[in-house]
Amino acid sequence: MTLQVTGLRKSFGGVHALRGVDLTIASGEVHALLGHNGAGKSTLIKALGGAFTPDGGTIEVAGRSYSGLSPRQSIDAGIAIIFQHLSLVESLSVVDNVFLGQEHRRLGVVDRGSQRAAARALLDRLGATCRVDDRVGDLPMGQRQLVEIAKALSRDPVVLVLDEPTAALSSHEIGALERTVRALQEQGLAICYVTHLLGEVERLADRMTVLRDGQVHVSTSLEGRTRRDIIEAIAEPPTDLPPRGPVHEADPPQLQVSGLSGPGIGPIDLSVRPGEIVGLYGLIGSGRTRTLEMLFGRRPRDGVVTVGGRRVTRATPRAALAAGLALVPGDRAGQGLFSSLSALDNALLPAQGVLSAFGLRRRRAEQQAFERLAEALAVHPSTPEAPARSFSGGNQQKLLLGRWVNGILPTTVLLLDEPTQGVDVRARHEIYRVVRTIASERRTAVVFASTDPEEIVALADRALVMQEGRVVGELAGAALDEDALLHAVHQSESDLQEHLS
Amino acid sequence: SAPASTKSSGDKVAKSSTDVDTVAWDYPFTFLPVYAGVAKFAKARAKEKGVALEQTNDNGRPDVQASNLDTLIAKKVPAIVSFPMVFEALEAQAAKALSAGIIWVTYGGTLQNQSASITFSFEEGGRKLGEDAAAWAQESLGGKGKVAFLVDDTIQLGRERTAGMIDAFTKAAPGMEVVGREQAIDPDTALTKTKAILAKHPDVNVVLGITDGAAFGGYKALVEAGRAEDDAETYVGGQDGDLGSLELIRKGTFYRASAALQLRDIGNAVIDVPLAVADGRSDAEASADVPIALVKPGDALLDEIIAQYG
Amino acid sequence: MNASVTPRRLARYPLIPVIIAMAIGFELATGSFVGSQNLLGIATDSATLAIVAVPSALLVISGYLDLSVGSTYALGAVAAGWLASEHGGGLVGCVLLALLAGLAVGAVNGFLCCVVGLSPFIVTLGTLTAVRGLAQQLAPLPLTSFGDGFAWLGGAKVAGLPSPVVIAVLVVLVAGAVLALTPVGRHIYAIGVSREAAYLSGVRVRTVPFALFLATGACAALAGAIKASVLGAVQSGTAGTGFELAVLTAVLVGGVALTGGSGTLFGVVLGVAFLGILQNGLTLVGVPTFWQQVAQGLALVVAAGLAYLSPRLEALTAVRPAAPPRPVPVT
Amino acid sequence: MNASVTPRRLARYPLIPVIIAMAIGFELATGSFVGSQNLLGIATDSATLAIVAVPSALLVISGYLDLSVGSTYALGAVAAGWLASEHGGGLVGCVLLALLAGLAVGAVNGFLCCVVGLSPFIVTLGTLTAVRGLAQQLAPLPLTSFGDGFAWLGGAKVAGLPSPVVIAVLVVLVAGAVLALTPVGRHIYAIGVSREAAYLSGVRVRTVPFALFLATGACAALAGAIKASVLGAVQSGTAGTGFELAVLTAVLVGGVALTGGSGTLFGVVLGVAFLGILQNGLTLVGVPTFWQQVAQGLALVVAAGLAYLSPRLEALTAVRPAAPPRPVPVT
Ligand SMILES: Nc1ncnc2c1ncn2[C@@H]1O[C@H](COP(=O)(O)OP(=O)(O)OP(=O)(O)O)[C@@H](O)[C@H]1O
Ligand SMILES: Nc1ncnc2c1ncn2[C@@H]1O[C@H](COP(=O)(O)OP(=O)(O)OP(=O)(O)O)[C@@H](O)[C@H]1O
Ligand SMILES: [Mg+2]
Ligand SMILES: [Mg+2]
Repeated sequence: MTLQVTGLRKSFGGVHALRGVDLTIASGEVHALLGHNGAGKSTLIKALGGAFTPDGGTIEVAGRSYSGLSPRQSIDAGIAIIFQHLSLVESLSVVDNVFLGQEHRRLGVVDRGSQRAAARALLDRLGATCRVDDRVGDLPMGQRQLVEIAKALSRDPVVLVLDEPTAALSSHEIGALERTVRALQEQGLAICYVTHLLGEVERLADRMTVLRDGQVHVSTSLEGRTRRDIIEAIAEPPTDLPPRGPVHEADPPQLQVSGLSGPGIGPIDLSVRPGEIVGLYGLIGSGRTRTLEMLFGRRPRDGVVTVGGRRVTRATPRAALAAGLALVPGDRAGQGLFSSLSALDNALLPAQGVLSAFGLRRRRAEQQAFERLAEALAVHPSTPEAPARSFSGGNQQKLLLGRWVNGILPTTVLLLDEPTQGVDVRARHEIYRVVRTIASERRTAVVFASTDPEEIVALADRALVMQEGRVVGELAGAALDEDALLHAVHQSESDLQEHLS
Repeated sequence: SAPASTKSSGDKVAKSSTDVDTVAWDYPFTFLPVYAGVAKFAKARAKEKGVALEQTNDNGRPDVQASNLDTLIAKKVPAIVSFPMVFEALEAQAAKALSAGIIWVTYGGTLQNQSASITFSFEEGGRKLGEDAAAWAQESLGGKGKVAFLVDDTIQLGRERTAGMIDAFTKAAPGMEVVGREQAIDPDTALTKTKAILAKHPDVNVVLGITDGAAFGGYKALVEAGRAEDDAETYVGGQDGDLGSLELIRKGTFYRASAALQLRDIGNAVIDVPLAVADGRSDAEASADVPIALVKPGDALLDEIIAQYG
Repeated sequence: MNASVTPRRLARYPLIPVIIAMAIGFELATGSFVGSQNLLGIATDSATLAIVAVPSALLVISGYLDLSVGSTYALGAVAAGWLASEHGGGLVGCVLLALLAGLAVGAVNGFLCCVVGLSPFIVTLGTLTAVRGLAQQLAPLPLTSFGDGFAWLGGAKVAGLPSPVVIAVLVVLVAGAVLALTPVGRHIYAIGVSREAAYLSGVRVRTVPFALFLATGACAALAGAIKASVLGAVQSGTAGTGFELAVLTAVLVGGVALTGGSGTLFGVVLGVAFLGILQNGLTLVGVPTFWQQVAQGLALVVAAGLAYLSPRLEALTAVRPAAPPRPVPVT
Repeated sequence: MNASVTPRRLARYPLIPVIIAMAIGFELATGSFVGSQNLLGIATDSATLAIVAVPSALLVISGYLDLSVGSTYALGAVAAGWLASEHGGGLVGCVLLALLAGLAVGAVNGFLCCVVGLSPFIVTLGTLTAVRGLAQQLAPLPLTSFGDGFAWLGGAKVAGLPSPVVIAVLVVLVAGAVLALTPVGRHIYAIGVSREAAYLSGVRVRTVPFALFLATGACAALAGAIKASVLGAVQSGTAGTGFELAVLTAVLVGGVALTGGSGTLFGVVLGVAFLGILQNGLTLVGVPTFWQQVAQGLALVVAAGLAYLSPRLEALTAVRPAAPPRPVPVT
């Protein structure tokens, strides 16, 4: 056994993140580590990487047993980890990041030549297009993720752990990553793979271990298992989504965009009716985020944006909000959440002004609004004073949704960027349900961007395919399925298959 | 416990010097070397007289000084000797102290409310130095040459010294060209500023400092610029009577004079004046005026002050 | 504010036991610490610090910083003192002129830091230097002989309390109300936690800190004017020197993080009290000058240690969060 | 380092044109700015600032901060001066004693900030106060009359250059080599950007900043000893007062971000030069004291403005990044 974790325990204050977890991964095996948000997957992985010392249990790597590891011990033992929240240093170059802490030295001095060559080789193998001297902070998320993977591989590991490595990757890059994982598996590495995307589990994994609330719920071979089996192991099976609301052709468009353009974007024309859900699909870097941000006034723009028949002249978030537009940004940590503020503050910050009387906040009204919202969106825990950072990813996302759809603010057009990134299968389903309900009951027009074709198909009434900042195709009704979406952005089906196999 | 403390204050009012067991000396410029010099003698005198000497830490801030005095008054120390950063600002504290039965001795000047004072004229020190330098310039340079002043415009005593020094010099040596007037009280700053002045006027003849520290820095700058240590056409002078400066004067360098405070006399006065007040002396009888003497090479006083540093 | 002393509150504000310990220690050592005259003296002396530390704390919570307060204090003192001594200005005129001067400095800082977006540290270090020069240029000589009107500002008693204390209490109450009761209070925290997220939520991320710069400038100048009135004299070269560090120390020791987004006004008031009591106690005990400095330095280190311990103690005393719902197992 | 002046380099270091403009302006105004004596004088005076600003900059890049340098400077001066004047200490002894004193302060700061994890701002503000008190306690009276051995430290000429300048150049070169060539240099940046990421990468996130605290302490004390040797005197109460702010100003004006993770030593050297030239020029021109302060304050604001413009200018002069690979369209 290359990696054997026995009885691992860890608690943070009163939260028991791990309650005696066992995990065994043999060399040459791809082992999927699954579980709902907050199940303890990342905690387990951080213990392997030496981010903290476990409260109890042992970690055995390549025959040696540890009760706790420092990062250096972990690296020396041959564990390489791709952390969920990237452990890259933004202001350093790609090559400096890849070799951070493990620099090639000659006479005590960094051997740049050798590092650059090695980094180039690794990046090529992963299909990364960035250059070794690029600042990591300037790279799009997908490339950063590949740098992170290159960094892990540069250490010649015996155990490779990937914590949601594909959350920010496009299907093209996912294909390259999956091929790399296969190759490493054949070289005899023990691979632990964490993901919420079950397609990846089916394609890659040999075995799976499912955590629930810090305990192992199931550990089994994947031989002969169906997707439904996997979902049921992770959480209770989701109920069906509410039906799509009707979209009336007669309604005047709620959001009307013409000639929207900016650096590298557009011109884009777009019209969304009340109650309609439009998905923006494209590869990473195709300009979906920038389009949404321009609509919301976060970036300067040219062109005409009309909401409910009235033109939004100033390109600022305040003007957009006043007009009824709202954006749930894709970068939850950087642009959305106030991590140290309470759940109530996070959900109601812009509504507090509306709820207040004579310039003073009305606590009772806020409490009630929060209770209503927590119930409608099934936010858990529903404690208003808990800091947002103590919520799981899915619940954080619900707080951000609730910031705009709480019945207090006049949101008529909801813009969502990657609304379920890093969210577990159940919470994802709940978010779909919430978005559907908002659209059908409140007649809100919704535009969302996603990299996951499954998500577009599940949620959108109509999909726009984006490429290089423009809309290059439109799919709706029966024509909207995953194959068609993939087809629209990739050269051909066979090309895609080649990527995936 | 408030009434108790009022009662004890009644007991504490000094009827004679034997009732004064503590003298609180409040000196705001604790970063100046003069402070340590006076403190040394005051401590020795306090020991001699069997009283405790307490000191404050005002950090050169008038509001902190006022706070600390409030504290001393609340504590009912029997005697306070205070050097006001701004004299008018402490009238209230002085009055409060007096009405609490505390002996208040003003240091470095006088207040309306006080038991007595210890004075030494800052203006006079500056004037003596200015006059001496001017006389030297008339004699050695024929009244023609360049002078730079290292001054202090930030605090009252600095401004008085500055005014005395510059007025006396320019009046007595009107032919001298003033090529610099820079803020500097410590050697470090003075070195930098004098060097800059020398870059433009390499032939500066006279550098007068608001403190001996400043003049010392000016002296160093001249030496660094290649001036011989005993150059006949150069005059540097300062104020306070710091040991390093006095030694340069004794050595016969162009550091020619210092308006020296008599540290021992002042230090003794810090203890003696409040004790005299306690023994019933009036303001006029108890107060001490310590003259500032300009010390120059060959003066007996020069050796005496150097010896005081021990 | 709930005033009961719970373990959780003690963990959150570890300065409380420290202040109590200091008070007991100084009382035992000197017998004259506890006493209305001494305590009122501490309060009066600390009032100006509190008046400036409070708006400064809001500024730090919102992620900014104002170092120029030491010189704005001097400018306010000079402005009020000049009007009072040279033109016989009365209470209202002097206070208004000081506030105007403070608002002007605040507006410059606010414009450069919030609107243009320059580094608050460097900008306000710059205005600290420049405004000091200006104040000295305006009033090179000490200003004295103020009329009775202006003397009232610092010398009056309201309900038995000295007016500086009353003003400080008002400042604390107003700022506390803004922070706790108004939406802007939440915006101040939100901007400090994540300016970007606040911007995207429609918060006025320029206006709010700009207003706090104005408030800080105005309060600093007011504090200067109050002290000028108390002392009856102003010296532009020394008034408020080093005050900016005292203010920042009170704010940080009071548990406000320099990185923004966290801290409470109650903590800041404790920080001010801590510094005031320390200064008073050291003088009371009669610690020699240089050792007082050493002690003050060590006290800061201790305060840093407390700030470090506080969240750890809080975690220990935390109410256990409810366990997350367990999904019903299927298999 | 490539010394050619490209538009990109100018955009990155906007202090270069400013310094050139200042030099031309001061030369035109006084006719005595450019001249080997004056320039060498500026270099000598700025040398001590550079010696401390360089390790301080590394500390700030790694996300920490040392405010205690002003007092460590005094302690170093007192230690060396005491040995030289009271015990006839020679060059080596004096320098070693000063370094030892500086290392001791650095070790205390480093232990509290890096190992225990207290706030560097409060801790080093505390040691700033405490160490000043210690230095004054150790040497209340000025120290003078040093022997020739110790005088050599500040007064010698090496290859025609004054020894302080030579030492400063050595410090810059060593620190520059560490930063640019060694793994530790990368680690310093990495810790400053993300201590967590660096830790997980196996970087010694305690040892490296601890070593930088030691280096800063040692360099501050060495700078104090050098200045003591140059002056031939030490005043413990005034030596290095306000030096911590001068150092921080040089570091920040030189383009190092207070948030850590960015900045270059070349920028810091420019920052030191900027301050030195400004001080020298204002004195040369004979600007009155108070206006000098105003000008220095404004210069800081201008420097903040330049730091703000720099990345924007850089973006304009940037070599266009290669276009991302175009996916071949299907439809
Ligand atoms: N540093 C921490 N302090 C306090 N609680 C923590 C900390 N890290 C994790 N937790 C808690 O531990 C539990 C497990 O979190 P963990 O990040 O391991 O979940 P996960 O399975 O990786 O979830 P996800 O799929 O959302 O990434 C959660 O309840 C989380 O809130
Ligand atoms: N062609 C371009 N012109 C200008 N900026 C670009 C261009 N391509 C990428 N960028 C920059 O890349 C960053 C965003 O890249 P990212 O790939 O994360 O989002 P996006 O381009 O909106 O694509 P998507 O959200 O569809 O993945 C922006 O900061 C943008 O400035
Ligand atoms: Mg996770
Ligand atoms: Mg995107």
